[in-house]
Amino acid sequence: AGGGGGDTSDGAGSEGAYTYVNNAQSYNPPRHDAINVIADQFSELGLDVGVDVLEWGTLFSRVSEEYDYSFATWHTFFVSEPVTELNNLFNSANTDPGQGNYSGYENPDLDEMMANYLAEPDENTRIEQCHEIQRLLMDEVPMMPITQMPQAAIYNSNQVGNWQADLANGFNSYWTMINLEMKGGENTLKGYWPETLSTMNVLGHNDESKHVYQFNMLYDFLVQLNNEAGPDPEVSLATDWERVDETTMEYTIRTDHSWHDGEDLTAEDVAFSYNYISENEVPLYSTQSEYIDTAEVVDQETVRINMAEPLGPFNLGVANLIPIIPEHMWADRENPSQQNIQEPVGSGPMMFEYWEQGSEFAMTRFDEHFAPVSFERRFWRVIPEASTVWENLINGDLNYEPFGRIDRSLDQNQDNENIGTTFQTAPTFWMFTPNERQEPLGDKQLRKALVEAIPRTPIVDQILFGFPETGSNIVSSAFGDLHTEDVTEYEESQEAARSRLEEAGYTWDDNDTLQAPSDD
Amino acid sequence: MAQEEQTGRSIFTDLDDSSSSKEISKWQRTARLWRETLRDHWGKLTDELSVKLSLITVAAFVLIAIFAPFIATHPPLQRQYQSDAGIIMDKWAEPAILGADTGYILGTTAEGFDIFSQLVYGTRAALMVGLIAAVFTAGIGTLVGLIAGYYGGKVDDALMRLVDFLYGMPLLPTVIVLVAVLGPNLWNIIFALIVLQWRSTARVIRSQALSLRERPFVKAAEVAGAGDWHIISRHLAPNVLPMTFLYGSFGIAWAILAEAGVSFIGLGDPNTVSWGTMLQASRAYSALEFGAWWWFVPPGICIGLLVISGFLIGRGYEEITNPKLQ
Amino acid sequence: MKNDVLLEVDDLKKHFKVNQGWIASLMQSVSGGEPEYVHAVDGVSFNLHAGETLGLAGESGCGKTTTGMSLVKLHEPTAGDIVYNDKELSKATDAELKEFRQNAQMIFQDPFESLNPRMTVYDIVAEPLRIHDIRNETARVQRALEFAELLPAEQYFDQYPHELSGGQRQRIAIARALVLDPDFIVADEPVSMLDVSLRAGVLSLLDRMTDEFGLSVVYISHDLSLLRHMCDRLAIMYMGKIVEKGPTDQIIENPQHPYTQALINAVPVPDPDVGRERVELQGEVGDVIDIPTGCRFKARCPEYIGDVCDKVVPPLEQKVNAEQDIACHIYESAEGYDPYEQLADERQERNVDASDTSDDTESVSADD
Amino acid sequence: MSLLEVNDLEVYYETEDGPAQAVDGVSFELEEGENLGIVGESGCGKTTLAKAIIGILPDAGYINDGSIGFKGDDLTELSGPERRRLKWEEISMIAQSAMNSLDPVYTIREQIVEAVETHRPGTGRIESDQMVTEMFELVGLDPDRADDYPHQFSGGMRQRAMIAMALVLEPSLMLADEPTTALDVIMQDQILKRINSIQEEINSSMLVITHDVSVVAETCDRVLVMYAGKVAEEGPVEEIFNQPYHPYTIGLKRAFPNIRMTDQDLLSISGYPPELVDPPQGCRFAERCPMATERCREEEPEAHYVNGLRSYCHYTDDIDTELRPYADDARTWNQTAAAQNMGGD
Amino acid sequence: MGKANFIIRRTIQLVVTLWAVGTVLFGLFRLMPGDPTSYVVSSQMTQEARQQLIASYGLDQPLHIQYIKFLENLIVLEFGQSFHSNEPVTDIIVTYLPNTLVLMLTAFIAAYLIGITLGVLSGWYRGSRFERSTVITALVARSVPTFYVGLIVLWIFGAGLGVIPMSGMSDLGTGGGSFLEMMFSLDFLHHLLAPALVLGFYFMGYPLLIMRSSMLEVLSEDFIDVCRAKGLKERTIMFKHAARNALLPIVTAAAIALGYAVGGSVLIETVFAWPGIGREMVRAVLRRDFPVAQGTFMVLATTIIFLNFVADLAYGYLDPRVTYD
Ligand SMILES: Nc1ncnc2c1ncn2[C@@H]1O[C@H](COP(=O)(O)OP(=O)(O)OP(=O)(O)O)[C@@H](O)[C@H]1O
Ligand SMILES: Nc1ncnc2c1ncn2[C@@H]1O[C@H](COP(=O)(O)OP(=O)(O)OP(=O)(O)O)[C@@H](O)[C@H]1O
Ligand SMILES: [Mg+2]
Ligand SMILES: [Mg+2]
Repeated sequence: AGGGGGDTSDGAGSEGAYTYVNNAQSYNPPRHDAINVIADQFSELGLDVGVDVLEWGTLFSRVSEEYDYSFATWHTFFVSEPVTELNNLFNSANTDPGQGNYSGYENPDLDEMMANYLAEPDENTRIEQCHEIQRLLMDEVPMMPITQMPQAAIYNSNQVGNWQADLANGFNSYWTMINLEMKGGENTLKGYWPETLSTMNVLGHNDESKHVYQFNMLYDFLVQLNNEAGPDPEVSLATDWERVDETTMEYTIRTDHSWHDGEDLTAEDVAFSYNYISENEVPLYSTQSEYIDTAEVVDQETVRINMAEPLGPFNLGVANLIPIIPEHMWADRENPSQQNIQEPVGSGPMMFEYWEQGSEFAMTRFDEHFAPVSFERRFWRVIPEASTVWENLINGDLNYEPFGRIDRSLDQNQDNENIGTTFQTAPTFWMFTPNERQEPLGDKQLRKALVEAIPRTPIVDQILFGFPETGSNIVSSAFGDLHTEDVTEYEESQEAARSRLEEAGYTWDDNDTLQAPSDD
Repeated sequence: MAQEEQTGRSIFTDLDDSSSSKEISKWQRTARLWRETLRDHWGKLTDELSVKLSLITVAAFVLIAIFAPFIATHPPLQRQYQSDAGIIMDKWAEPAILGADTGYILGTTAEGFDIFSQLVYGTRAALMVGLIAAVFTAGIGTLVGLIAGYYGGKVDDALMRLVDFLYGMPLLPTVIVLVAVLGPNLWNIIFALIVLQWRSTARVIRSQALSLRERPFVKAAEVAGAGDWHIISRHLAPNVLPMTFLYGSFGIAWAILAEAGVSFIGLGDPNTVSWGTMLQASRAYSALEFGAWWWFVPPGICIGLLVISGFLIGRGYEEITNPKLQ
Repeated sequence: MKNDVLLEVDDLKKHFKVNQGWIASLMQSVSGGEPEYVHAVDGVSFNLHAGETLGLAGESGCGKTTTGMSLVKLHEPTAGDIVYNDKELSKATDAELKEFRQNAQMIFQDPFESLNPRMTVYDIVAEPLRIHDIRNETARVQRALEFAELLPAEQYFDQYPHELSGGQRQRIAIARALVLDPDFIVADEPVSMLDVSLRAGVLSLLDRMTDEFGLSVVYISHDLSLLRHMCDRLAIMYMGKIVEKGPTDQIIENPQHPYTQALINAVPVPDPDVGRERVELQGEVGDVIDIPTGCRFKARCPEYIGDVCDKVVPPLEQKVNAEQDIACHIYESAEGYDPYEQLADERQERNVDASDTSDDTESVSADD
Repeated sequence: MSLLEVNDLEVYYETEDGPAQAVDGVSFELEEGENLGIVGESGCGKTTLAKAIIGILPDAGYINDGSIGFKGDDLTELSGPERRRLKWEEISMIAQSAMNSLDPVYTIREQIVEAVETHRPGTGRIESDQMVTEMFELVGLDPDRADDYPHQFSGGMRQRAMIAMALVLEPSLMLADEPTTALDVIMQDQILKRINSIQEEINSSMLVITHDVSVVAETCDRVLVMYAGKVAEEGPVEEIFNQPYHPYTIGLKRAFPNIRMTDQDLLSISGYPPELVDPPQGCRFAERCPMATERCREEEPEAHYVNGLRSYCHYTDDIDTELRPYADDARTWNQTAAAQNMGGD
Repeated sequence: MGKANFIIRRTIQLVVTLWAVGTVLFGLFRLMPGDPTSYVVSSQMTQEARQQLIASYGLDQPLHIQYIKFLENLIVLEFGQSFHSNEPVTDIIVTYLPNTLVLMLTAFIAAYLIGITLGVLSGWYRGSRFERSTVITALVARSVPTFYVGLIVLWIFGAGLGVIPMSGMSDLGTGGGSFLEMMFSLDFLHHLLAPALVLGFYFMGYPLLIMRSSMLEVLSEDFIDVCRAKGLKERTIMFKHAARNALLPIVTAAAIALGYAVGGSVLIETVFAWPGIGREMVRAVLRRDFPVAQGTFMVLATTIIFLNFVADLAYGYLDPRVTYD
């Protein structure tokens, strides 16, 4: 069986007809392990699979640009709006290198369905359309969620409580933070991350969670979501909004708000932020910029945003994501994404305190904020050694675990008297993606068989200690109404896979190697 | 020989220059020269107890490496399945030596690999890295050192600038970059180590060659008309051999340490089990935190043992080659 | 004198470049400086006759070894030439050079260093034969060892140098030198490292060598007592030049050059009854990089006679008697050379120079 | 009372095969102002003897028996600090390879001053500098160069600096171990001359160790010939050179060429000195002596006093009468040489 | 050849070597598989935005233009901006290098002081039990990887006994002060202790062994005999003469070893979560952040080359025999 030999491998990576690309063990041990397990099962099924362990950058470009892979698995985050993401992943127009549709799945019907959805202003219609899309995708399986990763709040229960997650950012969200309750006289929220932040530039980061989680607190956004994934004017910069027509939104802004440096935050700033980001083609917000034409100040408290093309879920897809930046700081800056910002000035509930690169990042409470947090400071420590985190967490040097690492330590420590945990289904998953550009992976039946061969339950139970759910639908139940249970279900069994393949005309040769039907 | 006839006086005149009945074969003698040199060194080496113990340790590891398939109880990268369910892994089996009823001498890793078998197979990787890197670093270093030292001048200058340049390259970072470029596998690690490590051997051998070149016995060969290669191979090489061995045995130690370091950062060969990758895995899965010392400790001990053996052999060698230390 | 000249050394010079790295050379060539040289041998001429033993004597560092090494082509001469068999070696073909190599051998000072410690005696002695592809190796090796009084020869075949005493080693070095049946041998202090009790043996072997082989020997040593014992003729060197040469007895009994006199005077005598008049030679050998003008010995010379010594290099020529060549201005030349003429010439030149560049009083004429 | 009285001294070295008897029962006396030369082949124990006297035997070496009387004290009985006080103050040395006997990282001045300060702690800087200057002048070195490092000196200059250092405390005994061996004739001549004249000046005694008999002939009053750890012969220099009684002395003397004598054949003493770990019984020279008899091989010779000489040969008394012509003939020695070579080893 | 000349020469050599290191590095990074932008871009980024990004880093230009640019920048010690943080690489180096240096130098200096002293003693008392045990300790110290010892120390003293902090250079949440302030705080020393000890233990072996054999060589020199004959005290001979001479080979060895140490800092930095330049370099390499990788690597290389240079100068100072040719 595959994976069976330090002795047999010649060290040069895969030799097989199929290549399963894997991340390095140190990068993510359980996933590394899971991929090896799946590859074993594929071998069992008669596929000649080799596992290529690549360091993350190489892996990413092998898959998303070179398409030099057979199977890929990583952690995919669907943030806030599933179809925007699905459109990015499966639209037939997106199959060029780097464009997002790396699986190479092409289906004009699906393209049309997604286009309709995105242009549809009516929420209920959208829900229906979304269900359709899910059904189609889960039957065609261009991509299959292996596990539905939960979001986990892991914290020192003596020091902090009331963890409420939001859909996109889980327990690191704005909503969570403004609702936290500190206990036992503690007034600092103490977290960690395995590696250092890269930048303090809200327009120049790479969208990794570690950055998003900071900038969500440092900056305000026109619209903020509550734990129902609904835009909540109570806690947003905009106290009201109105869809003027298909391509126009108007937002009413708080007028009593100010920046961390004391300057007033005005409608001018909001309009500036939108115009500046779209005019400068800030790469990070390029998807959003496509929908922004111009933003203009209507009056002191009203900003109008003109879309370049109609976007139904504008609040979720754009207004919730574009940070509002101070004009007085940014107006003179050219090439915003490459600015080296040392002390960011925002207007969010936390303000910058210090950033010791490689060691620690700290923010303090911005007392003037309309949705204040209950702790005075929040710092993140860089701690690469996972084992030391738990030590700190239990003795209270740290009081929450933002990374949400699901591993044996969590399993063993979750019952500790000092530790509290809260879980919530999230729209993120480990996916299984076959490369349809490689024959015969374009064959739906083969894909289905492979999905059946994936031991989802053992992976969840054994490798992830039962924390996640097994994957069943690409649109997670976390999306509430947008999710439907009514999709094709797949057995987990070699037998099912084998008989499906037999039915589809596949055969096995003397070495038990799978042979595609000779004649299509 | 014109002069000979003139004076007519030579003790060799009566020898028939064409007869060659009882000649001793050149190759036989060359072979013997090397054999004697090696035996001589070997004899001196094994005089010291610590060296003897080290040699035995290394020999034991070599045997383990060779017979790994017979010693190991399982393939090192084979997940240990539970019998009935087929795809369910055995979760973190405790070691049998601690009385656990699992059948795995040192238990299994978090991924379900048999630790004992990994340890056994890891010997192969360690020895491969150590020996190959050592042979090549010492070999290349010796060759370059001899050539630079013997020819001197521009050749020397060019080669020594190369060595200077290599001395400017920080070891571990360079290996990391090379491995990142070439891809994480054992051969690339070995290659990267060799690329850098021959520098010190070359430097030392060069200075030896420089002084040997001026020694009268080399001059005598030169006077007799010996060619460059003849002098390098028959006069210089055998005399720098102790240094080559010395650096070779240190090279084993360094290479193994470096491989462990590179693996520890996560650039080890994922398809090969080495002690370094074992350590890295045990750390990735926080073995220490859970008190699974049977996963974390044995590879470290093996590394230490093999490395210290390398050092001891090297040191023993140093003592015999440098009489002042005796 | 009969024309049995084996080797003719003609104004041999060997200069060593003072060692520099490439950057230094580069900088030097940029700044236009001259590289510096050690003038180890600086114009030496003599003939070596067949069957004679020529002694080279002089203080440490005067260039004896360098001369000897140049004779056996261990150094490429900087200038001058060696004529062997009527052929100038610098123009010799490869085949001629190979023949020369067979006929020129050298014995070195240090018996502990002159044998490869990793080779057996047999291999050491046989090596030259192999290089020159001479048949009958074993018999020749045996013969050579026997000649060197290493008996029975076979017993030594498989021994390593470290198993032998200094005297035996030096005998092996001699055997190695002889095995090719050479015409001449350069012996550089062959016994100075040997214990007293062993010296005589090696010396008598060297004696037999000249007698029985008809070999010519260049014997290098600073021990004049030994040279007197061994040599037919002597050449005394000082700072890369020969200052006096002639038949041994004549030079020892009747030295002419002040340096030779001092040298011979300094030799201790193993006889408490013989009192020596001890004229101590002051100072030390001068700088061989920046060699002084005129006579090189002038600074230490008890007979210094002024300007002419300062300015004019004394040529080595016949002076007091027919067989002794001397390089010193205090004797009148028998060949008609007048150093004062040259001195006058130089003065004139200097004056011309001075008038040309009247403000540059620093300019001193170069001496060669 | 003599300045130095060595009595039956035995100095052994610990080796793997047992003790090497490097000095084995050596006795001699040295009067004040007298120069004693010690000659002998390499390895006969000359340096060991000197080291034992000054008290710097290496770890492996130890005095097995005997005494070293110095100005009435037995040096072998003194405690460490007492012994140390005598060093350099009373007994100084010029080491075998003076070229390497100076610490390369300190200036000559520092090294000389160090000796002064160690033994005369009160000495001021100016005073000790003055002493350095004096000594430099005495040995014929330019005092301005006292602040040079040893490597900046030539071999001869280093040797003189070494002598300056040895003299600085005006010791009553100086041990000069091969003071000129590494030097060429001219340098050797300069040094020997220096040593002689200085000695006259400060009237110290000296032990000159060398294997070169001409050096002894020129510098010493008396000579001690050593062979394989034992005394072979001892006596005034003239007697030893004119009419030695021990065959070894005869051989040794004749092994040196003499620039003044051309017709003399050199002779070589064949063979090697015996092993010192387990020396043969009887006369140690017997194996190499062309005149040895059974008795020589079995019975250790006693001291014979003849003609002012002390000679350890059974046939001392017969030499003059019968053996001398035989011993003086080079052929006698060379025949044995050939025979030994034939016989192999 | 004078000292000034020597320094000029070595400086030229240093520059040439650095150029070579830089060039090789440039080549290597361009050969690396994977796309440098893959880390910078978010999955939502459009293709044009991506191209624009690549262009803004100059990665779309032909190699030789990039190379010339690189050289130009190298000359003014300008390594460009990080692809990730857009921070000038120089700033990044200034942030991380001191952390590494503080740790390494503390450990190194302590290790050399102790190692040299022990080496002197074990050379002096050769054959004693003391000698044997120091030598064995030194060998063991050098044979077990630092990261391994580090992890064990962390496990026992950090997690187990709780006497040493588990990570970083300061207590959690106490940052924000200046580097100097931090360096002289007790808290910092507390954090420095464990990694410095682990490193120091490892570093110590080398000088100890070298010093010992160097001592043995020196002790067989003749001048030691003369020192004894001069009646000097044993301690004076041991330290003032023997050790002083034996120190010479250590200087060169130390420079090279410090080079190795700084280069190998990544391991201990990883274990103790020490925000040093080694870790930053590895991070940059793995994330294809070329400017940072090049910059940090060059800094390490420069440090090493410079240290060798300093060692040569120090050697000249310690050994009067050295002439600068
Ligand atoms: N290979 C070389 N490179 C540079 N200089 C050299 C070289 N060989 C010899 N010299 C210099 O040339 C000069 C003459 O050296 P040489 O060895 O010929 O002297 P010597 O008369 O043999 O001295 P000694 O009696 O000490 O052996 C010396 O100053 C020496 O330093
Ligand atoms: N440290 C030592 N350990 C063991 N044996 C030694 C030691 N030093 C000297 N010997 C032995 O003691 C004997 C006498 O040595 P010593 O140095 O006194 O001789 P020497 O007469 O001075 O010889 P040379 O003329 O070569 O200087 C020799 O056989 C030597 O091998
Ligand atoms: Mg010479
Ligand atoms: Mg001696």
